[in-house]
Amino acid sequence: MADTHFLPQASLDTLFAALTRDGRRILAPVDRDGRTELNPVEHADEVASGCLQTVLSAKEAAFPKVERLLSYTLAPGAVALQDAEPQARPTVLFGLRPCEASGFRALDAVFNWDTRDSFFNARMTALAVIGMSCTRRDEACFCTSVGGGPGATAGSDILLTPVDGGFLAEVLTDKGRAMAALAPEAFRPDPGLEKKVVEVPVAFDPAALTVRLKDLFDNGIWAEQSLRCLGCGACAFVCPTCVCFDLVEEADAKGGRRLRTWDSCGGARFTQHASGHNPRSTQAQRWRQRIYHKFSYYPERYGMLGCVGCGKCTRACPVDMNLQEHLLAAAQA
Amino acid sequence: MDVIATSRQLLESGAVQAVIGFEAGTRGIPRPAFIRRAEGAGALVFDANCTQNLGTYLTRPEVRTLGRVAVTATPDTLRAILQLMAERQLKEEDVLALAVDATGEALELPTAQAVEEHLAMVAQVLPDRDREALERLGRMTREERWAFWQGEFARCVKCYACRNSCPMCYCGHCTMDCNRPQWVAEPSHALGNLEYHMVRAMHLAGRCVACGACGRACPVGIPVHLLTFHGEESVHRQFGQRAGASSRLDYALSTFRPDDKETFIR
Amino acid sequence: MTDSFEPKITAFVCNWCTYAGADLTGTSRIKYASNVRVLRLPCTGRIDFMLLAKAFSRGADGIIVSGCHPNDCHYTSGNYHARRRWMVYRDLMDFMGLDTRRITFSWVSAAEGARWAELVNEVTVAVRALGPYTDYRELALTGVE
Amino acid sequence: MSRIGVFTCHCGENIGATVDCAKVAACTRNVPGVVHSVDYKYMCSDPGQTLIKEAIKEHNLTGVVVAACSPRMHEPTFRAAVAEAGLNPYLCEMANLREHCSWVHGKADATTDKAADLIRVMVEKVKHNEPLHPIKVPVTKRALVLGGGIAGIQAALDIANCGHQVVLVEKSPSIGGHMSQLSETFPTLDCSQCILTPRMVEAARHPNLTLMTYAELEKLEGFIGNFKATIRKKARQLDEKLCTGCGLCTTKCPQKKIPDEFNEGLGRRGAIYVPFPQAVPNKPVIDKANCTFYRSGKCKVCEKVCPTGAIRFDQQDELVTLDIGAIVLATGFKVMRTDKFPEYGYGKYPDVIDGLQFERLASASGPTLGAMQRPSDGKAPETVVFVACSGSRDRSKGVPYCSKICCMYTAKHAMLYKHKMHHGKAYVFYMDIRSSGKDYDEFVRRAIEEDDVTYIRGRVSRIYEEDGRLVVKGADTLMGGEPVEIKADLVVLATAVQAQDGSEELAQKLHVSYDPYHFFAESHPKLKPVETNTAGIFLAGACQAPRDIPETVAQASGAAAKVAALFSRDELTREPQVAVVNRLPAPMFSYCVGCFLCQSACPYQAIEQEEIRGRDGSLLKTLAKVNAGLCQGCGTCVATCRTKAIDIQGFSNEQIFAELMTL
Repeated sequence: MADTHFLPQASLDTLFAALTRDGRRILAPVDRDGRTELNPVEHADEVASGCLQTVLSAKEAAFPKVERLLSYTLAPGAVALQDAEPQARPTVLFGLRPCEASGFRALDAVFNWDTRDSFFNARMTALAVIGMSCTRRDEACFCTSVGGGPGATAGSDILLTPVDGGFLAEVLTDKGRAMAALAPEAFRPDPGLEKKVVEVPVAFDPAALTVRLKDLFDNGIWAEQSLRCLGCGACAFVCPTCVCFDLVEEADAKGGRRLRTWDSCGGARFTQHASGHNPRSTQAQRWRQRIYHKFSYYPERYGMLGCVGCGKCTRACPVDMNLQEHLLAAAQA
Repeated sequence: MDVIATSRQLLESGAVQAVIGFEAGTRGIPRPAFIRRAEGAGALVFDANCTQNLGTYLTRPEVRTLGRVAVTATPDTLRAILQLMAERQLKEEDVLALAVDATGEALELPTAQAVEEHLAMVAQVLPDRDREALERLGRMTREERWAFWQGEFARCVKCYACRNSCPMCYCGHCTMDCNRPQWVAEPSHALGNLEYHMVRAMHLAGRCVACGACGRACPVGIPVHLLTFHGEESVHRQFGQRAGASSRLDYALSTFRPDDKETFIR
Repeated sequence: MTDSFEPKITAFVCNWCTYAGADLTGTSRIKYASNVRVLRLPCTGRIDFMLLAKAFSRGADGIIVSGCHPNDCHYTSGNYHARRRWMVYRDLMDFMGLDTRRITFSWVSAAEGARWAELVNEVTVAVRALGPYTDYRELALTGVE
Repeated sequence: MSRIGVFTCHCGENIGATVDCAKVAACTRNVPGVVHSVDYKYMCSDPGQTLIKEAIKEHNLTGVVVAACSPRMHEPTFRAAVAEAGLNPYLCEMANLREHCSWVHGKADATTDKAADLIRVMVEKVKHNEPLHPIKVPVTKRALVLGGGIAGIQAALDIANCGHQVVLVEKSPSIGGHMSQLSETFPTLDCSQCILTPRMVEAARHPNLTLMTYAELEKLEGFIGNFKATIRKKARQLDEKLCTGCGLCTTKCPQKKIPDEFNEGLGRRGAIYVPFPQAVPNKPVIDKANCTFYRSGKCKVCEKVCPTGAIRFDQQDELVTLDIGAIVLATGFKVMRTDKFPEYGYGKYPDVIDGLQFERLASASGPTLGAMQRPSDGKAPETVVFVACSGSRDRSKGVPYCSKICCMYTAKHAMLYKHKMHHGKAYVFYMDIRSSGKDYDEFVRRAIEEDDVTYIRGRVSRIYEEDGRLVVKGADTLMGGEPVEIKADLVVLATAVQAQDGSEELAQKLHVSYDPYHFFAESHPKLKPVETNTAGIFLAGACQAPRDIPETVAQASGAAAKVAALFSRDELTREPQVAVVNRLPAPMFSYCVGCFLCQSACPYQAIEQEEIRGRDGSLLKTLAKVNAGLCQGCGTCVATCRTKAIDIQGFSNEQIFAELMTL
């Protein structure tokens, strides 16, 4: 049972100051000419008010778009390795939506599936999440159809729910308690506040969908749906759970470095073999892969969905490849 | 005749096997639609929000298999069609352009010549806000422009939405995919991003039909279209050519005039 | 710091005019700054703008591109094609905020040995004054966690 | 893993004095991939080369870098040496330590460092070198000569005399060209036809030479050594085998009033005609446009009178396709017509004529049989004014260039006139007298001093008719521009020499470049005067620029020598520095997307189309393909290619990048 408090709007700065004093970087939604981005902040008034979601997901905090895994220099007959160790900065994600907060589980499933990825884990350890329940939604949202909810606590160390004059703060984990302890004066006892969040209707039953997909692999709908798809990586790169990456060596005769960068299974070259053969040569196959990866392979392999229903992909898509809509079509196919 | 009636007729008569147009989207904005049966034509819409350059689809292998297609086309799309023909990516018989105005009236342009003549009537002007943006950048000092673009590129994640929404980025194997040698740094760090946007702008200079699809497609709102616009304007200013004006190849950078200005050459 | 600073100059030259011209500089024993490293190509028409960009990312502080004078191209028109490409590339560089003063385009014929020495010296002095191209050098380190 | 050997040359003191070669060789040993690095006093010497050859065997090197002088100096030397050691010669590169380093920098650490850098650059390049092999192209040993004037005849005869097949194509009914129209020739005043006709006859009789008169080039495909030329043989309406050239038809033809091209309109001919008595071949043609039968359906007189029944009214043009190895362009020139000159009466005065017309007037075979009679009334002209530079060197109304031959032929005309009419007065208006050439100036002096032709330095501003004479108004600039007025009976304009009609179209058919005045462009103004940019196509005579006969003949023989040299081998061998389009397995086949921007960029039309088809014959992809016979290896296509599908062997993207990455 999480302990609940009242966090007055005015006390946010106290909390921020305490977190900063503790050497933590605070990342929060910030308005930047019309877009909401997840940027470093120091004061509460920098935080975008009433925003729905950031364009990019918060996964960057644990899985940066470009990250150095190691560097090396070449001497005659010798290779000298450098900085092959992760350097993670203590970070607090403030105002993260419950859907995104729950997304880190899906990343963790991959990064710690067989080998444990020290870089990811180092960043996760240094990461704390202060979530923010949703009081608004848009037509792209479908968290409730994938086991989440506008007030779901999973993934948050502290979950805030807006109430008059401040927030209902549910302190959920040790990390959460540690943060609260940094600024006890900011938190007031809970006068029995009501946790009011937005209504997100359930559109489909994910379990049924997963079962249904087993018979749809060769169905024509994937070709049908993907005709419009441009095959870019926007959906994957804004997705809080997409985890595909590429390893790149930037080297010359004197030395080099190995980088891990985001990649997308939507790209035509993603599965290109050196032989010239491409097992996913059509956009239909790549689109199907995206759906199956999240709603069939994830459940199979990790016992969870690879989608949190945040709708970022739908919002980011230049040609309105609405994920929920297409999932419904599949469920009814 | 309006888009719906024209499309229905074309599909019924078998003149085309598919119509690429717009339908109502799920988020208030129309989206590209592929209509292959006359019954489906009713779903077509056309209004000022139909900004996607449908020319992008014409070179896709999946779309090529549909047969002959009609495309509801803005002037941008028409220019894309001509430029694609000039670059031998499209044959006259592959596509039927339906020039559609904001009222939804559709005009059939069956030949490249018809498209050229239609376009000759339409002045090619940049949207005000883009023109102003270009002018604003022009007024900046070089250092300010550097800071501006570095700030913008910092958000780039190399999702390639700009490239993939561009009708002229049809190369099966993009320079970005070249790794022997690695022409462009693949990661989306500052160098990789600068190189990517520089190469794209150069590769489109003299080929850009100025539809701005790349800029609209960018999920993080980088005005990449200003780069290609500038390149295209630069070509027009210096060589008097415009991409997409003709189905015969007239690429400023694969030709020359002995008397081209060379003020900066020592 | 620019006093002690020795700029790195990369030169892209065509085989028939400027490379031969630079050979003549040698045969004439005309001295010039040793900062320049010459890359030999068949023709200026061969020079992809990306090679110039790469030179910067390899830490060049200045670049020289040189080939045959108009009408003298061994391949009749490679230099004309190159000239157009440069006209657009230079324009774009400036628009993106790159420092066009760091690229010098030039025509140096096989007979202009002295001209080559002058060119290299002029460029070396000019770029030394501009200082190292740190903007570009820092790029590869920016945006990497 | 590459095994590179580096050989640093001291070049005696030339490199050794400023660069610490031993140090360079030592630090080069530390470059990854270098397995052997030594320095030596003279690498190009026999012992030096032996050093390299032995090292290749001993360390089984995969690449060699010779750090010495400029590759433009000794690259062939060292590549040959490398080849002798069994390594592909193109796996050897040179670092230019002498011209680009030791000779241009003082003795300093910086100089030694630069030397080491230059070597590292080439080491990284050579790691990416591919074994290359010279390109061999078969050669069809048959030449095509376009144009049957003196240039074409000379070139064709020279080639034929080298024992090669030649096809000589002339668009008019007879070979001979302008030279056959001339009366006498400068500076010797010998009869033009007397020296030309023997050549014409020889051409007709030569076993290696095939004449195709009244024919034109329809289409040209292919490349050096391997052209396919399609020739249109226009219908003469005549069975040439049956025709004996008796000439009965031409005399009997009821049409008599057709202006005669050969006589520049000063004479008349019939509808069936032979251009001139010595025509080769001596076979008539029917001028359909003017023939009564073709216009009214009646007549056929020629058919009736022909003793051998050779007339063929139903004969059609014939297309002949030939395999050709080389082409000589000798299509000649035309002169500007008098109607181009408003101030001289727009050609409306019959007695204002051009140089060629005067040649016909003066010619014994001409309409007046050589008698001096002016066109209007046949009266012998008492006063003749010759106007040089009519249209030449005239930026405003004519052409800016000098027509070159006018000064000389004007002097000749004046002399011919004076020789025929001793008491007559001859005036020459000129700007400058350009008579540089063997015996040329002497010739002009003769006109002035012996034949007392009056030379007036100045331009003619106006010519108009006044009671049956022509008033010539000009100025004498040597007399301070004082106005001159001469009443003349005949005015001869030395009109500008211009490119033959249709030169532009022909140039485009052949893919040769041409200048703003449509003269064909030589490949290099000094060093390649008879070559064009298109390998295997050569130039002779006035189709390239105004020329006189001696120059034309010399150039024709020059072009013929080029052709003979080309034909002296069964295959031509070319450096493998050419572009290639990459190929991949299905479904991509190549990075090439077939946009063919490279094709428009290529200066040599070396980019062709290759269609990839499936088993069922369906078109899968259209790719660019480089014709190694045409490609000269400039690489403009490489810089134009977005997908990097096209690359240059020897200067490949990977090689250049490798070089860059060392800097």
